[in-house]
Amino acid sequence: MNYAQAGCSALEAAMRSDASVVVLGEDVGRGGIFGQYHGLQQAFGEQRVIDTPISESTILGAAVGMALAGLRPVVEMRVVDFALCAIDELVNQAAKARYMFGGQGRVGMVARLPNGLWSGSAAQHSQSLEAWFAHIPGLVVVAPATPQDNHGLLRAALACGDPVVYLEHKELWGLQGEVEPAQLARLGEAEIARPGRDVTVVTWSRTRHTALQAAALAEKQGVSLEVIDLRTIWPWDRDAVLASAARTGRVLITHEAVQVAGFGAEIAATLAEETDARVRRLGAPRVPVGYSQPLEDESRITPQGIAAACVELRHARPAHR
Amino acid sequence: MNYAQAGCSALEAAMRSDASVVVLGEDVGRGGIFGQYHGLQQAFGEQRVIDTPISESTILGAAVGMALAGLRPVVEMRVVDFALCAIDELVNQAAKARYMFGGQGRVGMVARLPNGLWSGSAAQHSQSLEAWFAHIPGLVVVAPATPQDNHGLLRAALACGDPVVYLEHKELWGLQGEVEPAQLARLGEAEIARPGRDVTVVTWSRTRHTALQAAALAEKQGVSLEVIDLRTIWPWDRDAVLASAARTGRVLITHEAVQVAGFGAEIAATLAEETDARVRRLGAPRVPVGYSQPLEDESRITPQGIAAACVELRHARPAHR
Amino acid sequence: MNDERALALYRTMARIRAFEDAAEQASKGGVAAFGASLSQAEVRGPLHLSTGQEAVPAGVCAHLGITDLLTSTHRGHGHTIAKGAAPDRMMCELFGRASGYNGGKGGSMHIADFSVGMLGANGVVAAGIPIAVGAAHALRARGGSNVVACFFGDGAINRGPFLEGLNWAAVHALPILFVCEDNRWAATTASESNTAGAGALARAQAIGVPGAQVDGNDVFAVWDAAGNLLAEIRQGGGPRLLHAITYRVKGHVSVDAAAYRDAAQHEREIERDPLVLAAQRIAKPDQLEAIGREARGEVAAALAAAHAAPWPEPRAAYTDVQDTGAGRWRG
Amino acid sequence: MNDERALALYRTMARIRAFEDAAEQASKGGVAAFGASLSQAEVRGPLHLSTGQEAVPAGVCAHLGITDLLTSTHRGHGHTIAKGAAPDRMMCELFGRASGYNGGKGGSMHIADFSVGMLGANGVVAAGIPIAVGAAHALRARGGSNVVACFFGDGAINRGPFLEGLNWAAVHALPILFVCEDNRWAATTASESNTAGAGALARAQAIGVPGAQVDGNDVFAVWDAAGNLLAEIRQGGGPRLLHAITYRVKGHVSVDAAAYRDAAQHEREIERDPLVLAAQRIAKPDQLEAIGREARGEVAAALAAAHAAPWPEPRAAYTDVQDTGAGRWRG
Ligand SMILES: Cc1ncc(C[n+]2csc(CCOP(=O)(O)OP(=O)(O)O)c2C)c(N)n1
Ligand SMILES: Cc1ncc(C[n+]2csc(CCOP(=O)(O)OP(=O)(O)O)c2C)c(N)n1
Ligand SMILES: [Mg+2]
Ligand SMILES: [Mg+2]
Repeated sequence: MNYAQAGCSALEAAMRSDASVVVLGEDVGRGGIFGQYHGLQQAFGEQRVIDTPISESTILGAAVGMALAGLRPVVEMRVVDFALCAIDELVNQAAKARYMFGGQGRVGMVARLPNGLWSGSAAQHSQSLEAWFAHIPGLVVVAPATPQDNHGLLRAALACGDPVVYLEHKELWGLQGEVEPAQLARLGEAEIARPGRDVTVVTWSRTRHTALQAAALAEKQGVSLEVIDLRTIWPWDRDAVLASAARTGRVLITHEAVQVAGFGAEIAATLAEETDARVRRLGAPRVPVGYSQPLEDESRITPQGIAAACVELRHARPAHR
Repeated sequence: MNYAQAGCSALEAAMRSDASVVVLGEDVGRGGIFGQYHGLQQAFGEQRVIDTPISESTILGAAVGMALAGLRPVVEMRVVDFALCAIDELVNQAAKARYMFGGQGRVGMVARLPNGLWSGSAAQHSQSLEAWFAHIPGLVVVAPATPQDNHGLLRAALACGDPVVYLEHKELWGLQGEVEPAQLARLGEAEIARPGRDVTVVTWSRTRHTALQAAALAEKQGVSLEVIDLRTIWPWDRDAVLASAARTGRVLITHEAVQVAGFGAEIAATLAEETDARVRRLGAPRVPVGYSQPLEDESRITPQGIAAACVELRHARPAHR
Repeated sequence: MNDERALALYRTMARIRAFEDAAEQASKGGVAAFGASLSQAEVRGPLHLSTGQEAVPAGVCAHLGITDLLTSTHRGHGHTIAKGAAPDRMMCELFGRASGYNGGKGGSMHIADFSVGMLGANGVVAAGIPIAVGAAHALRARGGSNVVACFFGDGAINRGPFLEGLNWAAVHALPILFVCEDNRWAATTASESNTAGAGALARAQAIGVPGAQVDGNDVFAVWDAAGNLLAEIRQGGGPRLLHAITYRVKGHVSVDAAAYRDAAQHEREIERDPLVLAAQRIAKPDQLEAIGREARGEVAAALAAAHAAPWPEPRAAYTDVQDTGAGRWRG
Repeated sequence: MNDERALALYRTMARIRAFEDAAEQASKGGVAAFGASLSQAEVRGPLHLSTGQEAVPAGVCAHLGITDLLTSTHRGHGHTIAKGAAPDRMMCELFGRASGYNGGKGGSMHIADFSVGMLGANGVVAAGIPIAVGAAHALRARGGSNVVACFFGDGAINRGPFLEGLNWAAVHALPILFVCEDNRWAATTASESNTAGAGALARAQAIGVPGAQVDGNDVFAVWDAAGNLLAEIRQGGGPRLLHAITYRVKGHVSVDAAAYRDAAQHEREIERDPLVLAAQRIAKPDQLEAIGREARGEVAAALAAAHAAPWPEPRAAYTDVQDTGAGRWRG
């Protein structure tokens, strides 16, 4: 099953077991342009899989109203970049409604905002904005990297009752993998994708796979990487990261988002406050993503880049206690 | 001269010397609801001080078009929170246009997005979002704390030719201070608001004043604080902060924004990567700002809070080299 | 219209008026804007009064039951009272007390009473429109003939969500009454100077939402028009828009003296006070006087309750944020 | 219409058609969506073809000079060619080469040629509308009778900026021609299923923007209608809207087979090819054949140029970001 299908099957299961779950977004009636809603309108009808006009503000705002009035909406935004047309609704309304109204209502919803680089799509379709959402009280932020996680985390996101910013990756739709539907996922729980001894690599989403490739490269240079896939950006799994940092004493945080003020900064800052570990970050340069391959490549995180940073970090002056 | 008048006089001077400078926003014709445009429409007419409908997307989007076609717009958004209705225009258009079009056009503009807590105004009018803008390639981010800086930095922002997110503070409009119009300000240059020996406090905007009060409190407990006002969030003055950190070995970063994924994380991460200084952060808790005073107070940074954090940091285990 | 109905409409207006007058007093010095400076005030922050606009919520909400829903604006006290909320719990909220509807978390700009279907005031102009659209989907999914009443100002019709929300509601034939409270001002700006075309109703019609225009200071006319439109909506006719022309008697917020308005025109406008107009038609001075007294008494009690009410505990700042990751306030 | 004019309009359409056909070929395998998977392609990423819609930019832009401005959409090749850009530099841009108009930074979705007043294609639906409004302010500040032509699709009229931008343009009587290219589809969704009311022109009129509706596949009709509207605008009449009904011949992007459309209806629609319709009226087969040959030759040369053109240096990724703080790429 691929990553898109894994999400689709999670949604289908949720819709079968909970009549309040509805889907809304552009082109969802034809299965979504990546097939991530394949067959759902046929199965559940036009009232539960709602084709919408190109009206991002109203797609997200309507989801808030649906939730306040008892439905559990799943919102499709196509790419996180278009969700910028609905930021008031996400940040000022969805995230704050429960609080502002003193708990009289709440906004259980999942907003799917595919994140990350999208090959050949240039600056307006290639952003990674998880740090923005982590900064906003009220929001949960999830970024699945595998088909299994896209299934399990989507179900968990739907069940949690909070507004969840659900960041699938724009280039993982076709990724194949085993999916065990019964395997539950818990929000806020990282996975050690690969245990290792020398350097901890903290990452999420597509960069999980890049980091695993990097681990193989580093191994050849005698450096053993432990790769932690956060899976949930907020709340992030501090315990898992701090425990690994305590073992290795060295942590590289890497993500596809721009490095400056990226979520890696939060993790590095926390490590600096709480540990003596050596920390480094590897994110994208603070430039818009260019269209042409050589330009776009400057914004990509590569296995070579991660491996080199880890090897350097391995040999950096050790931390003192 | 107060902070609002200082901004107004900077704008007036710029409009006199450069006919391409225009202002657009709601209520600017009556001087703006904080008086920060007082008298400008009378002086320069309705074509240069443009009253707009409540159409945030178009206010910011029109500014992009104006800039691409040769004007230098100053955009009024009233509070940063309403700018969330214009985020596509700011982030996908203003910040990226020059790059996407390969330098054929550029977006010299200043978007004034008053930032920070606003007494008794609750969750939708009290946000501090500088970290968001620092994360976006193409944007310059400025946060003046004094009348002098609101004058000097606004002129520098208008002169720089980049899209500038200009974050006045919602509660500083009435702040009085000397303004020397001839004194130039440089973007990216911090100010040591108070020299000190033991702990460096890095901050900006209103919290500059809070930190100065904290310094007096800490002094009584025998701890000497050096207060650095960044003034420009992007590009921030790394050299000034690293130099001070080298002197004191201890740095507290404090800001009114939510601590999690706030810009303080970027500074703390940089210090962790580059120095052995002990670092701590003090930002707002990750909760929406409540209306009632006791709730709102939980989101405020106080002199006592800063002083206590600095005293604790002073006595924290020293860093080793 | 029968007497009982007329008196009930008058009573709703009188209760709103009394509330607004009291809130206005309590808010002096509450915000630093429009040249006013901050001092001690019982009601802090921007307070938007609906004084003089009472006929619109009174006439519309008289047709709504508790299972109908309502979304509001920054100027929401009238909607909240007309929908059935209790003035004492509202006043407690304005005073920031724990016993307020929102536990002190929202204040005037976010006043809400979900128990009567009032889904909240909103600090962002036009933001209630998409929320109303979604609520209408939920009502339809539930079945029955409930509706959403979605209030917004004349300034809001220049924001994108007005177009998006009306189009969407029409496409899905949702049960919504859009109510444009056209008080002809948006903060310090005369709306006519920034609004092209014939306004809310003309725009709505072009987007496939029929409706009616009405004198929004005539509570009987509002009641009639809203009744007709709501009947069509409840019969499955899809959305309708009521364009009610009224007048903002006070400044934009309570501390705004509104010196930017023409004094003579202002004097003419305020002569058309909706309570006075209704009183002339009802012509039962004693009963109206009694209603006014009662309303003022109710608000006096609300003020007393608010004064006496406890403040929220600081730790309440940390409740109702989110369940997932609750407790992780600083990292 | 004189022969020369008719042939010029035909030539513009033929040049656009030839460009789109070549770009389509070069983009196969360029994006993974609509069930297509990624492979090697010369043109990477989503490519939106205007095949079959050529009459709209041809007819409109024939009235524009180099000092008039234009804003475009994601489907912008036709606008760019009609405004006077050179196909070879466009093709270089689509190929991601350094000699492309944007130096390879933009690609198809951001194609721009400021030297002819083409202010850029845009990846966000309706985002060009506010930009056009601002550009029109700048033209007015400069004086003279220049205009902005603002193109957008039928799907864009359901986004907020459509309302906001038209209202603003009308309030300020700005020199803009809004052009709705109504190809009746928005990605996989038939626009009529998601658009209430009578569409772009009816909405515009209600917002105070007059205009005209036209058969967008009849280049002569487009030319006529646009000419009349532009004359009114240049005389200071304020904004106008041209609602051009056309048809999207290809899928939403080049890799989209558009299987969601009714085959029989599709066959009927594509019979109304704007080049064929124009050719029938011009009735000079030899000259038209020559024009077609020339156009294809021009594009063949553009392809050859693009193939031969150099790639941008990696360091070009760091230019034209911003001046303030340039060099601070990672902290
Ligand atoms: C998106 C947004 N822009 C601006 C504001 C500031 N603001 C608050 S109320 C208001 C005027 C609203 O006018 P209208 O919709 O007519 O409502 P009224 O105040 O007249 O009731 C403005 C500009 C806001 N709250 N939200
Ligand atoms: C704000 C936004 N939402 C969604 C999209 C995805 N998208 C790209 S083109 C398109 C359809 C646009 O339809 P229309 O405006 O009619 O233009 P056409 O493609 O038919 O030329 C959509 C939904 C987008 N680019 N921007
Ligand atoms: Mg109004
Ligand atoms: Mg279309």
